[in-house]
Amino acid sequence: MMTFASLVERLYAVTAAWGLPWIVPTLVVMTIVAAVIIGYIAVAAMFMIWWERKISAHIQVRFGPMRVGGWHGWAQSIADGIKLLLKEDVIPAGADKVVFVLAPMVVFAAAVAAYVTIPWAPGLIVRDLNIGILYMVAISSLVVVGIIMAGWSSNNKYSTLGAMRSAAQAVSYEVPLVLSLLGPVMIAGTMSMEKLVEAQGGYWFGLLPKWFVFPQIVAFLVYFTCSLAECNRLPFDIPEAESELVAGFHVEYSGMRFAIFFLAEYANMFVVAAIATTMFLGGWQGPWLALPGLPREVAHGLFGLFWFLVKCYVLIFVMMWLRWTLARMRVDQLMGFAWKVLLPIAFANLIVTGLVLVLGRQALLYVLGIAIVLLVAIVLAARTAGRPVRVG
Amino acid sequence: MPVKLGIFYFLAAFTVWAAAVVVLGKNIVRAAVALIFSFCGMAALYVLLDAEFLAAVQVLIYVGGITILLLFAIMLTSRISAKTARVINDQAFLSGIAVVGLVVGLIYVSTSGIAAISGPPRLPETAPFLGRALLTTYALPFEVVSVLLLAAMVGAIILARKE
Amino acid sequence: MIPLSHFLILGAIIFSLGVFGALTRRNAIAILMSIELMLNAVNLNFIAFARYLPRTLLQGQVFAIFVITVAAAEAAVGLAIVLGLYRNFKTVNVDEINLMKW
Amino acid sequence: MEREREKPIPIGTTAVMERTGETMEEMYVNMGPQHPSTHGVLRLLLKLDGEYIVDCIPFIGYLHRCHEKIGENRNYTQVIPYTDRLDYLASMSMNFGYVLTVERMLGQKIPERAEYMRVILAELQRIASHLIWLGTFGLDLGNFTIFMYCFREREMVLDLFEAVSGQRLNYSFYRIGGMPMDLPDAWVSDCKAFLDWFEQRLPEYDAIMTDNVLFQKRVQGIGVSDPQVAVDYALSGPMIRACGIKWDLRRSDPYSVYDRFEFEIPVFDTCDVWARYMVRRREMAESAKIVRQALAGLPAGEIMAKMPKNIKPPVGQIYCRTESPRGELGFYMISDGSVKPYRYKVRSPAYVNLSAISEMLKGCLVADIVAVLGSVDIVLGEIDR
Repeated sequence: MMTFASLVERLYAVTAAWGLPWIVPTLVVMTIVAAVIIGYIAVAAMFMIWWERKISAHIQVRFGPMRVGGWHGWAQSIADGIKLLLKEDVIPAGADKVVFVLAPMVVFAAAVAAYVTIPWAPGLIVRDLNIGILYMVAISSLVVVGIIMAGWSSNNKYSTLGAMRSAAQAVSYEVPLVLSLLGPVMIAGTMSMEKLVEAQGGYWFGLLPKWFVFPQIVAFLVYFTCSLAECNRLPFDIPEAESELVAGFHVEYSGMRFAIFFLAEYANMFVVAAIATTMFLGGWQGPWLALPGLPREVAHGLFGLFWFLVKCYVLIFVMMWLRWTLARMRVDQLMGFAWKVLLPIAFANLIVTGLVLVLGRQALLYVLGIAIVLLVAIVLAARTAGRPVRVG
Repeated sequence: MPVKLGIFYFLAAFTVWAAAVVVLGKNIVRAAVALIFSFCGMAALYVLLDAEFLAAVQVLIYVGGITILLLFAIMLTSRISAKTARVINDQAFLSGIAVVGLVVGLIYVSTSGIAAISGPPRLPETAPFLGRALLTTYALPFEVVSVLLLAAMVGAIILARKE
Repeated sequence: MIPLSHFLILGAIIFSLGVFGALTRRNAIAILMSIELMLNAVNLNFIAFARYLPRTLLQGQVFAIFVITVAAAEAAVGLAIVLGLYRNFKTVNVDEINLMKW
Repeated sequence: MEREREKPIPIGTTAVMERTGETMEEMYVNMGPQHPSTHGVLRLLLKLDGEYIVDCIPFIGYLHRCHEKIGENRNYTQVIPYTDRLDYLASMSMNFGYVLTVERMLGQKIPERAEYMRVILAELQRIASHLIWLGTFGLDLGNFTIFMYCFREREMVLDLFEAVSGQRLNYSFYRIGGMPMDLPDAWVSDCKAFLDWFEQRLPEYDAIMTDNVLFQKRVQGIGVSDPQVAVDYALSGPMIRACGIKWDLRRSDPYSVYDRFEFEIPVFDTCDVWARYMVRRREMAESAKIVRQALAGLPAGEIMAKMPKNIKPPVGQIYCRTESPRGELGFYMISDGSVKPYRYKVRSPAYVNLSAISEMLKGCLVADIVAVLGSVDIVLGEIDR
């Protein structure tokens, strides 16, 4: 068992020995990796959809899908996927056809591209860019472009409204999101996903894992809130609010194109969970990474992947849980929340982190910093909570 | 390496095509979409120039920020699926001549004299260097730009709000 | 190695396209987009020079960052102006906004 | 009400859009008749300024069924099943109002047991109706889970109704002069068991809705109708009680045996969606209280008065009002002494309540429409009739 990078190196060496230019193995690797990632996205999204349906069902005292496939309706998503694939492809007469067709591709491409820098396990990463986290954030922001394209090209007022809401929301929430991610980056002193995970190895006092979530709890909460908004999940799902905008930007989409939007949504959920895991929850760090009985690489690969996926899916479960418990926010509240609450908190966290890093790494200072940030957060939250809601 | 050159030609053609759609396209929203593609092509070219950090910044700010703002403004100001008959004003002919002159001059300048320069085989990681430079050598411009951003923000808010 | 002149020529072409758009487009937002194109072409040149000049201190990249910042500021103010224009004139076609002409 | 419109808005809105040169800054949006949160086939024509509502005009009549005209061509008993279809979420209350009207015309007294049964069923119906309202209101605001919770409890009420009448939605169970069938065996204990269960569920609703800060912020301060506006528009039911006016026909103009029971009339004075929510939320508990008292005091005896085969009320007219879950349900009837009403008119509460929607919506956001509309608690069956 080898790391992914060394496998690629060997392939390069072999093809170079055959006298082929380096573009050939690159293309081969790119194709294989893309196929694996897209395959994973499809399977994982189907699983997540089924999972979400089961979770929502159990939250709502019902069973959810029970028939297809026998055991708890596990094949329901596959059946739905086949149905969507076989449906007639409808492009509305008034739509801008080129943009309409392009929009789901942009959304899906952006979602897939973000998988490039996800560190699955030690050494198992497609490409460990030295600007890894920045790349992920930048690529994720492309999703909004696709959403706006979809909303506008459908030539439907509801979808245009949904697209505009989505644009406003994404632009607003991107700011605190990036700021909250800066805290771990400052502590680790790198933007590479691999090195960020490595920086979180070890334990404090021998039992508390050195995850960034503990010193950066505020940043984690800000990031998680913003990531809900980035994925258009409840309580921030106003771009696609069924009861207000029917379904928002994808109201005119059906069949395969709709399926791609749906897939991209779940792929994105996984991406934000993966970012949170990598930046705050120690990525693939966990016990048994150096299990004596197994070869080092096998233990690393298996348990690294296991811990990474467990953390990701726990976060995804929390996202689903929130969705089925909370009510939707209103547009103005949403914007106010981003600019008036999250942004100051993220800034305060950044300042405190910087101060602590410069003045010394005493644990006391960390605690003090967190206390200050929490205080600011509480004061701000109390102020916005006590403020009378806009009338008329 | 010829492969790299091929990638460059492909990206260059893509970027120029997208830019041409931005400038000459009839439909303003399609022009904005083409602008996004041209920015992405540009970012890819930055990667070819070993400027990964700037490529990411390009995507984050231009694609994720500026073009979204542009699309927002387009949707606020033009009809859904509006098709204006004329998108080019009366100065097209004169501007065309001037621009052809400009491009010829620029290409002449670009190809004569400085073509022989070739840099180091590969730049090291640029992000830490840029960060240090911005806060030491370029601290003053950095502060000036931040003041400019603040001014722009205040100005934009005042201009855009309704009474 | 791609010759530096290739990047410069590409920059020149895109810059000229931007100039053409800024001079001829009627829609104010399209003009803004053309200006963004021009700034991008300039950035490309900066970054190309930062890559190719010997003993580089990455001044080109630093400057490109400033250009991007200024572009963001310009877009924000420009779009605010366009919205203001639209509110007052009910159009964003700059050749129809000729109140100050005689 | 002075509302300035330069041009009258024709039914086909596309014409308006073409004329006014629509942009996103000011545009017309048709909400409904096919829209998931207009609760049926209501159509709202909205004039939006960005996300803000400048004007809102409800268009109704997509479900018009000539209810009143049909009523004038049937004899008095035959109208009862039609009243079921008025407010199909509160058929018992509709039956109740109608039979009470005819009985008042006749001057007919009905047996005690029948009166108690009527009150029990009407109050259970109020609970069921408010449950549907609560569920769909949560759905409108994006809380899907409360919907399932409410329907779970509503199913139990429907089971009780099915045991009594054999029907689950349109019961046609009240008769002029009493009730057609007595309560089945063990029904009283079943009903008590339901009430025990239901009263324990109310804190669950509070946990997921009332105490949820996101929900509170969504509903507080929007859709405000001043008490004066409420009175001017003749709002009734929870709508007017949310404006701080203690107006409940069960107390203000008591009918049947309501004056024998102890119950509160919940009143809120913030006049917004939140107040309407709280009023209905508390009314469910009060209704449960009434049902408990009625079950405890349920007398034995006859359930049907001696009635003539052909019901021919004396010549005259009557307006009789009852408190349906949505407000004042009035039936106006003119009798010419024959077996059919000469004139039959329904004053349906949701119809009147809905008329104030454009007052309430002005200046709200698009997202508030669903909240405000949900708080009116409309049923298109009785609005369009």
